[in-house]
Amino acid sequence: MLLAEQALNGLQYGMMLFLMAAGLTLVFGVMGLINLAHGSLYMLGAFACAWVAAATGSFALGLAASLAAAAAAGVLVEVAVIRRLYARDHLEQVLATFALILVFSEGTRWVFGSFPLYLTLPAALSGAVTLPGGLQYPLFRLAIIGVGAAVAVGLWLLIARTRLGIRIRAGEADREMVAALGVDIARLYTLVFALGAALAGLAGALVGTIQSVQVGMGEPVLILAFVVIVIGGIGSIKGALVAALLVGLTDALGKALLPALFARFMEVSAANGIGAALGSMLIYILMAGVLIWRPQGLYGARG
Amino acid sequence: MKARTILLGTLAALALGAGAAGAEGIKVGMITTLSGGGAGLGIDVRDGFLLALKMAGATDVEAVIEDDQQKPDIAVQIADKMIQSDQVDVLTGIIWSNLAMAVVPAAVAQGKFYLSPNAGPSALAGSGCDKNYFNVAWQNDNLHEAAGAYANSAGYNNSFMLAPNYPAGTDAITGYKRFYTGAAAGEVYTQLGQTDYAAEIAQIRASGADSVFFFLPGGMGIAFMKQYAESGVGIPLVGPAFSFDQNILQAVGDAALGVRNTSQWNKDLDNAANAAFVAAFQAEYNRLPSLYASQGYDTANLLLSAKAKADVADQDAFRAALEAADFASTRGDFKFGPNHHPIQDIYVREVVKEGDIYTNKLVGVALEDRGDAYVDECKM
Amino acid sequence: MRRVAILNATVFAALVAVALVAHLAGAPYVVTLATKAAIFALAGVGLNLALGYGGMVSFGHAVFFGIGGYVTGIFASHAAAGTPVLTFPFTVAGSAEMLGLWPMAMVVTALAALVIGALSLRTSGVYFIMVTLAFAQMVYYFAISWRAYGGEDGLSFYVRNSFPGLNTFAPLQFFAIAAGLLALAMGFSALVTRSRFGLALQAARANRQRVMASGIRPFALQLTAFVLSAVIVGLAGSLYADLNRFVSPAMLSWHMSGEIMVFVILGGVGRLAGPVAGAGVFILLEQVLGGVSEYWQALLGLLLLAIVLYAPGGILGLLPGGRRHV
Amino acid sequence: MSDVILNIRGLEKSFGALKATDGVTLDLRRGEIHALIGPNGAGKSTLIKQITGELRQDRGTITFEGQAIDTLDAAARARLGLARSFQVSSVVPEFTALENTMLAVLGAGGGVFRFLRPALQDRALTDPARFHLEQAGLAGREGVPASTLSHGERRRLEIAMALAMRPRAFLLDEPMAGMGAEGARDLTAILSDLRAEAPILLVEHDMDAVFALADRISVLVYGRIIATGPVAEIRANPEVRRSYLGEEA
Repeated sequence: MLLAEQALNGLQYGMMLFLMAAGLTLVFGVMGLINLAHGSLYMLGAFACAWVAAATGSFALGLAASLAAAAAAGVLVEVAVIRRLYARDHLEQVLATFALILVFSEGTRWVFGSFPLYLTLPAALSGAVTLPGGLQYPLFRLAIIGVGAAVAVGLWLLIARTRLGIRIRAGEADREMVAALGVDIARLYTLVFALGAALAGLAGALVGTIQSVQVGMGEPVLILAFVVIVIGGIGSIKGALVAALLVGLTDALGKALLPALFARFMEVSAANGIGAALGSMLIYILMAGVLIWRPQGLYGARG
Repeated sequence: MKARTILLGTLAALALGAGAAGAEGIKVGMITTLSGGGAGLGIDVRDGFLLALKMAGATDVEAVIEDDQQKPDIAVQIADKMIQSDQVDVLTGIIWSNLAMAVVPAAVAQGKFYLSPNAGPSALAGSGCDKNYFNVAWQNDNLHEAAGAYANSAGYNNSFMLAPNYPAGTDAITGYKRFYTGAAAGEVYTQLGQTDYAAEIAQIRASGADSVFFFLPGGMGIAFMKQYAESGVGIPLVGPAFSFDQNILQAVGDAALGVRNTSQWNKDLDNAANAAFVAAFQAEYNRLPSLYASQGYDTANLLLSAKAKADVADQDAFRAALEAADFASTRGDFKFGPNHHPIQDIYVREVVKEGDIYTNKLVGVALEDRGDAYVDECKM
Repeated sequence: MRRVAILNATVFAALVAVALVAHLAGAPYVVTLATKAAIFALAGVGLNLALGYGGMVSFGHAVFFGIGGYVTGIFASHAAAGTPVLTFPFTVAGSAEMLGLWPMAMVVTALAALVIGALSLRTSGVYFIMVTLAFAQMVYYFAISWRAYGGEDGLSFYVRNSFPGLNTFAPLQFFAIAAGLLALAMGFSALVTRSRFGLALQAARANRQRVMASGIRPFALQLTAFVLSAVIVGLAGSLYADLNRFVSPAMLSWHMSGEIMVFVILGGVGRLAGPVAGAGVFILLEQVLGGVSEYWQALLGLLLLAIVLYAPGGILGLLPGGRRHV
Repeated sequence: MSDVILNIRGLEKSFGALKATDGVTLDLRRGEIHALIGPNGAGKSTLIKQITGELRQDRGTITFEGQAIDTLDAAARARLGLARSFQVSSVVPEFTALENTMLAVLGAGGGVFRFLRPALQDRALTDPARFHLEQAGLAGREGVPASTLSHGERRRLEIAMALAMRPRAFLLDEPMAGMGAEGARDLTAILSDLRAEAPILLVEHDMDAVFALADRISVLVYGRIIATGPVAEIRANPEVRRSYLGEEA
């Protein structure tokens, strides 16, 4: 029972990471851009949701605001800054987007203050439900799994079935060719960036609802999202999904099982400490392992 | 790092500095966290401290305030600057234990006084204590100890314990167990900065515990309580005040309602000093004061009480004046133990909603005249 | 070439001049700031070897900075407590002598770099950036949970380690040590980049396939450069520990990696004096902007952004004689 | 001692369903220029990459001077004396012509791991490099950054670098690509002289150059060698004419 609940937790955590990683990997795949400021868009989504939900009393409006605000910020940043970085090397992209993190974090603190904001669940989604088998599980976490799955299907449809998707795939394969085909490449890039930003904003709003809405909330998630896309193979949405679930499950199950494992041959509190330490290192060990085995990630095509 | 020298009543200060025998001014260096995620705590300590100076009309106390960005290396460098360039007499302000451990020993070794408004690591209470180090808040274990005592009195005998995997986290669980006499249903260390507690909540659900003790400061606590409330587990929570601080409660909301927590202070503590403080703080800053604000306020008043009795240049006299703790604390009775840490009552509070505001009300006393566990290790 | 040498010397001399003037003017804290700049510059010179000359964008160099710092902190704290650092398999005593601590810090850093580099260099491009970050995060979380040496709280050792003939507590004398090591590292870096090894390394950055076709394995070149780079950063970490008499996991955090990278890029990638100019300007900005606004980091961000967008050669790229030399 | 220096037997390489190299058997003899021709997409580059070690074949063996080199990487094969030039000029653009050639000298001579002595003052590197630049017709251009050399000069620099490898055999991948008629004529003369240094496996599209230089020609179509033989025989081969020369003519 405990194991089943931990597996569900891993699944939910993985879906949340997928929402973050999908945008990141899409932007990298199409534009070749490594965007450290993705976590800032996530934070922005959470703040927008909290602010609008508090002002209007409607969680749904808050969610809509998170999508809109993150997408708008995405467009703004893409046009003002990111656009100039596509032709630059990764080093400059890392530095410029690192600078953007500073601007976003302190800017948000300036607007919203230093204290965490309040954001909570709408009544319809709160509380726990009893699953078949008698397991009690929070409804909202199930909803996140649902949203993650829906986004995964939606992205697949978008990329496999729509004209925009064809252009995205073409952009991944050969940038010059897309331009030669008469696609307005600048608009395509802005669109893809805004899409990625909106997904990050959505993730931020959903996660902010059950965690806390505060400055700097995006950074730990950002690093995990990078771990996910690197394990999955940069540019691959499918890889991001598989890797996100892998990371989510590894993390949840590792933290649950390792202390118990160590407790078999050492004293309990020491085992808890070491287990927890190893548990927090586990996904990085997983990542290093995957890269040593497959330097291009699970589904990666290029470095 | 921002250098903002705050001169209160500049002209008066000049006049006093020129004349009045024995009333030399004092220069205080405040190193605290004013930017980044932990800024809320530092801002409260600063505001409480400055409020006390203002209310006392202390025109000859010059405060140099700098932001440590919650980084120990920055804190050390600011301390060096304040000692070398600003030549302060007294240092204060640090919020975090790790920053205090980096700054305090070197500062007191250089003959400066340090008054801690928040952090109270065990090393500085025990073997690393110093005659020039005074803690005005608590020894780190205190509130956890009180939580353990409360758990006994509430009849809990199978507690699940949860804290981040870092020294203050292990200290928290040690402190809880020092007084708690029941069994351990589980003892879990989480990653520092972790914000998803689904896995831990699953373990709590499966553990068969009758109570959950947790120490998760800042955003970690907000996340935990919201998720715990959603999970439908419903085992009673108990913890130290840090996760139920005035600033944080508004972000937690209903999820915290009814939770019992331990604190050496609350805004409804019935004494004159506290009533004056709460009213003045609300008037000045337009928000309810927090635990940290009260600690900053008490720190300033302790300093003022010592200054009234002795010149800071006469270290022995000034130290004796600090030891006397002859000031009206917002906590009511307050005195220092032999290791310069407080001996004070620690209360049990409950989270309530007053109108639209979430806050705490006192429900009882957990420990009376509590000192700390390390006092015997201190050789001064 | 000549103009480049003059520029390098000028930048270094400016740093020394700041410290001297501050000392004479009775502003010891400014000397301390100059020391901090020199130490960060040293770390930057180290990273530059991997990043600028070797083309390895490591986002995990804080791990070496931190290891250098921790080795120093651990040995110094054991020396203060009079206990051995190791009793098995052989006894290692603590030390409070910089001349003993530096080699120790450098050897441990080199071993760490050998392992991390050998594994990370199996990848390239973005994967390399991320895998180096992952290794740094691993060590960071390890340090946080390592209670024997303070974990998250860090480790204080109260007394600066000693150097024969100098009083390391005097700001100017400690600055002299840091500046001296910085000059040595810059000299070493200048020689290495012009040597046979440097020729092959820079070729490997620009055209890996060509280097292979010339019968040289880029892996060995890059791993060697990675280790050399790490050793210099480790030495900087050791000095930084001494500057603060304190080490903590913050030295290992990804923010630290980012900052070291900022010093290099701000000053100018692949330029000898780039990290010196970068670290100096960074600390100056921190002081100046910090006085302007509580939200100074936002201003710093905007400034960095401007540098990347409009002055990709960094500060030195804006100066005459600053053209990147190969 | 065998007359054959490079011996390729039954080489196969597939990319998914595409057989890029389909049972290629080929040899290079001492003193000869062996030209490899074939239409675009015939798999010439894939074959060259398997010989140099940049790609690993699925099946088949490669022997160089009697030694199986299948398990060696590109750097090891280069050190054995298998020197290559690239189809698209692949020099280090920010290096000067001299520095580029020094790199090749360094690779052939070893001693890479020397850290302190300036390479530009190291006569053991600079003297041979200058000599080979002159050999390739680049005397006087030593100090020019490769990025500012003309296209033809860069092709020559490729040759100089191959020479500096102290080669036992050359693999030249379209050395004439993109050169004007005059440049091609000059280079033809240089390549003709190279034959004295070491045998050449020459991949080339310029048929005038191939017919002028080659001792033998192999024709590669869809990953298979459809004919190998002296120039006259290949010219006369009807299958070659149909499948290849016909298009080209």
